[in-house]
Amino acid sequence: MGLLPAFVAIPLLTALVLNIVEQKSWYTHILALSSSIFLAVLSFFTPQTHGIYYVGGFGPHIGINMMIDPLNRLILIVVQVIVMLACWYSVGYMEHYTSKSRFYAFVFLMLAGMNGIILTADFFNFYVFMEIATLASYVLVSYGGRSYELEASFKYMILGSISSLFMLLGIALIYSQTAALNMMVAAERIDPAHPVTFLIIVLFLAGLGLKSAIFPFHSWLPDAHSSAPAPISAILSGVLIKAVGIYVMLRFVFNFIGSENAPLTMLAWLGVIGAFVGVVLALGQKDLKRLLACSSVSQVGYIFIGIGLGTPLGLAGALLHLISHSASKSLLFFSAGSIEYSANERNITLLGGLKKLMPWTHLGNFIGFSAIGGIPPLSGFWSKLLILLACVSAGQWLIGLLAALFAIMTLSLLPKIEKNVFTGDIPEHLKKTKESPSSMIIPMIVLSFFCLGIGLIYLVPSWNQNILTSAVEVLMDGRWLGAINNVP
Amino acid sequence: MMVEIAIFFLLIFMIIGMLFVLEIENLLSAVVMMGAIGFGLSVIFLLLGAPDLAIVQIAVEVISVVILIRATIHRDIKERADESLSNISSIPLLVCIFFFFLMIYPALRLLPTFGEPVFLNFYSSSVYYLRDGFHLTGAPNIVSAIILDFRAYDTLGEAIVLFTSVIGALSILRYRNRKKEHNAS
Amino acid sequence: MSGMTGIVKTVAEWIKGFILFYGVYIVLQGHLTPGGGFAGGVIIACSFIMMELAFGKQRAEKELSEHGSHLLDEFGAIAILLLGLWGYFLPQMPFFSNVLLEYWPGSPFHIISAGSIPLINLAIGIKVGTGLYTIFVSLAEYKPELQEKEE
Amino acid sequence: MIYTLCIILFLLGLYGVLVKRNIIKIIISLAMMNNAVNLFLILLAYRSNGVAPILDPGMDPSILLETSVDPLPQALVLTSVVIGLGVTALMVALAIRLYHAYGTFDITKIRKLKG
Repeated sequence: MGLLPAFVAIPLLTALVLNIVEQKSWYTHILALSSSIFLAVLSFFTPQTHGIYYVGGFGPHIGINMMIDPLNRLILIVVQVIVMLACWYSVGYMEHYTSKSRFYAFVFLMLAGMNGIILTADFFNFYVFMEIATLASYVLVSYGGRSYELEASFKYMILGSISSLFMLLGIALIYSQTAALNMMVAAERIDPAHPVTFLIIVLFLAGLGLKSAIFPFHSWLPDAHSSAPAPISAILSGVLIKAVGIYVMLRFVFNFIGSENAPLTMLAWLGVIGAFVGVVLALGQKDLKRLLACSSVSQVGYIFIGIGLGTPLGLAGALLHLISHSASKSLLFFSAGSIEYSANERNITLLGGLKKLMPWTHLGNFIGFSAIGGIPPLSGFWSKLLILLACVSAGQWLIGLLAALFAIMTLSLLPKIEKNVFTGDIPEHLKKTKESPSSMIIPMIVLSFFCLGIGLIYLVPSWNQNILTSAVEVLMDGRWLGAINNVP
Repeated sequence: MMVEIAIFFLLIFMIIGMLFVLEIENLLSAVVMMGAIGFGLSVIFLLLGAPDLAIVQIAVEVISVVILIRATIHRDIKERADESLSNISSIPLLVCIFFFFLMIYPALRLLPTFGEPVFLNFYSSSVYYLRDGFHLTGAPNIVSAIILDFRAYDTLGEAIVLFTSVIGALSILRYRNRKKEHNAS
Repeated sequence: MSGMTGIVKTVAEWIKGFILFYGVYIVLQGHLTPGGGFAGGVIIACSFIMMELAFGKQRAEKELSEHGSHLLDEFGAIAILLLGLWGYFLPQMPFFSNVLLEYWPGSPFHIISAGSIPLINLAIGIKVGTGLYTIFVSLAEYKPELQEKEE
Repeated sequence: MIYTLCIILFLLGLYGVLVKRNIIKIIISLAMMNNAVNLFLILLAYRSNGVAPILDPGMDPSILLETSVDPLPQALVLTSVVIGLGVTALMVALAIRLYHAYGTFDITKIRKLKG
């Protein structure tokens, strides 16, 4: 339990120290890398059971608590690992940008915000850390300073602020009903049938839907995620929308108000529409990073299909897809960033023949698209299979059929990229392109192995039990009634 | 009861001010009106027994108005808020917001009665703070005791938000974003 | 912007000390009376911003340079975090516990009382005051002609 | 009734953010939304004829429980006001850069990204 504050304190301390060191010194990289590796290692040593840490020594009725259980331990590990790889990747990639130490400072502020969100058991504390994470992400989206990046950042910021304020109003309404901010205490006192609770649900689902880019609220995502520097796109698509949006949505729907009171079927159908809209948008894109960002909308839709089914199998599929999408989408953004770094070009119609010039990037890209498209031994296959099985076993065969159809459409992104970017003649202006530096290649290789191996989480029974099933059990336990009495 | 009436009129003033902000053409007037609304809010806080907040609110409002005027408007006072054409697209949104309001109106009527705070009905943290806060922390200002002791973790987060926005503003406004050789290549 | 007229400058010269002193007073008395680190910090920032508005950048730099205020801002944030971590490194004390209250409680209704509350208040006052001033200077003194054009 | 007026203020802010084209007005509207939520929290805290939760020397601490307003929302709003200021400052910084990149504050003319 004592480890929990370290996940907030260490990134904050790193960010504060990084902001005062000299701009061009080599120890910027060393400090950022060592800190992120340390956090990633530390996250594996968190306890596997339920636990609560009393910040300031005040119990659930009085002060702020941090909590850990198998669900947020899983998300915590995913976040630390992806951010660590993104830091590693940035060593090479950020050579083209100025003010590197401040860049890392923002990454660590964002990490601290995400860790705070994941670990907190207090509504207002959640709001504060959400603001840290999202403010840092607004700045990072505009980090390149080009006019379209500023524009994307501003639009992202408007919608992000609206969603934050929705949630703040929701928190105020929760306080008006329960006089408590602790999630467990409030869950005990809130009356799900009360009309005010309905208003709270509307406000929270709208706010969290905006943050996680579910279908009607997805318009900001392609702009924001494609404008950011590549490692930041990987963090935003890979973990930020999951930590801020989907994880909190899971907690809110299943543990706070109870799945029987939430419009789960609506979530599933919004997921279906999102999966369709995302993949259609992606097929029409010419900009490589924008294509990946649109495909994120589609994959988030799959996660919401799993959540919306509300069955243990569906939730296991949603969680597995969350992990798998984190790995594969980060890998794809890394490889897109590698192409942008070396060829200085993102438009796929102007690229071509990079297979020979950039073999490692091609490999990473190939594995990433195969994983996201669901080619059998790779991660995306198992997670989508689980979601399809869950659809069938829940009797929602129409959703299952549509999900399978959109999965095939996602797969067609692979030949499109292969044809336009990696095969064919090399255009004149790309003749001198070289492979990216090894600091950018190695994270891609690591993520490729993750993409290959994530299916094992489901296939190895003991891992399945420890990682997926125990996390799903947290959600299937339902509302936190009486949880406060069982606190050790 | 007097307080309630005073707050009612101040709120009406704020709503009229907000309409004024939305519809006026001159940006400078809009920003000054925002300052006036903030002042009204500060008076409401004072009436509602929150002097800490009244001080913070008025100081923050001064700073926001100064920032908005000095940093943005003085650069281009000739630009008027050109809002003539957006009326057609704004009507569906207005209808949506109105229906949203109608939808939530029944819920608003079920909120706790004004003047009877909900914390008295439960064993809530506020009861604890009021009863034992002074003994436990030694700070007579209970709000200070909450933000700096019981919920000091929130205060850390809040300081970090401000820190993020400081270095965010510095890094958004830096003059070189990318290195030269990259632009040339 | 070089500054405003002579009347404004004279008045600003007179009242800057009062505003600053009032801000510091509010910070230090934060745990006893209404106010505290946020309110006092914002008022401190107001006094520097007034100098900047009345006299222009050169004069304000003499009072508190942009770099100096940025460092102080940093210092305030680190101080809050370290005050929180203080308890974390002691045995049997959690993160963000009021460690000083155990060893040096002080007497109620005096400035030195309530353990580490005045210290956190001071750190927040420094942080908020200098942070807002830094934001203001960087916003107001931004010169678009120095901005490098994109390719 | 008072809660309703407060929510109307919130919705007016929302309307301004979604409909207005001038960046400065959008920023002001967001600040107003934040103000409305803050006011809502403080309205929840009020007790009829309540006093501020601050002890004077010589007062018995137990009297606060009988007379004082709810201190917790005040603490929350204190945090939320400063967060709102931070967001506003960051938005103004972005607005300045946007203005010099596009030469206008009109959001409908700031449109290089498609779709």
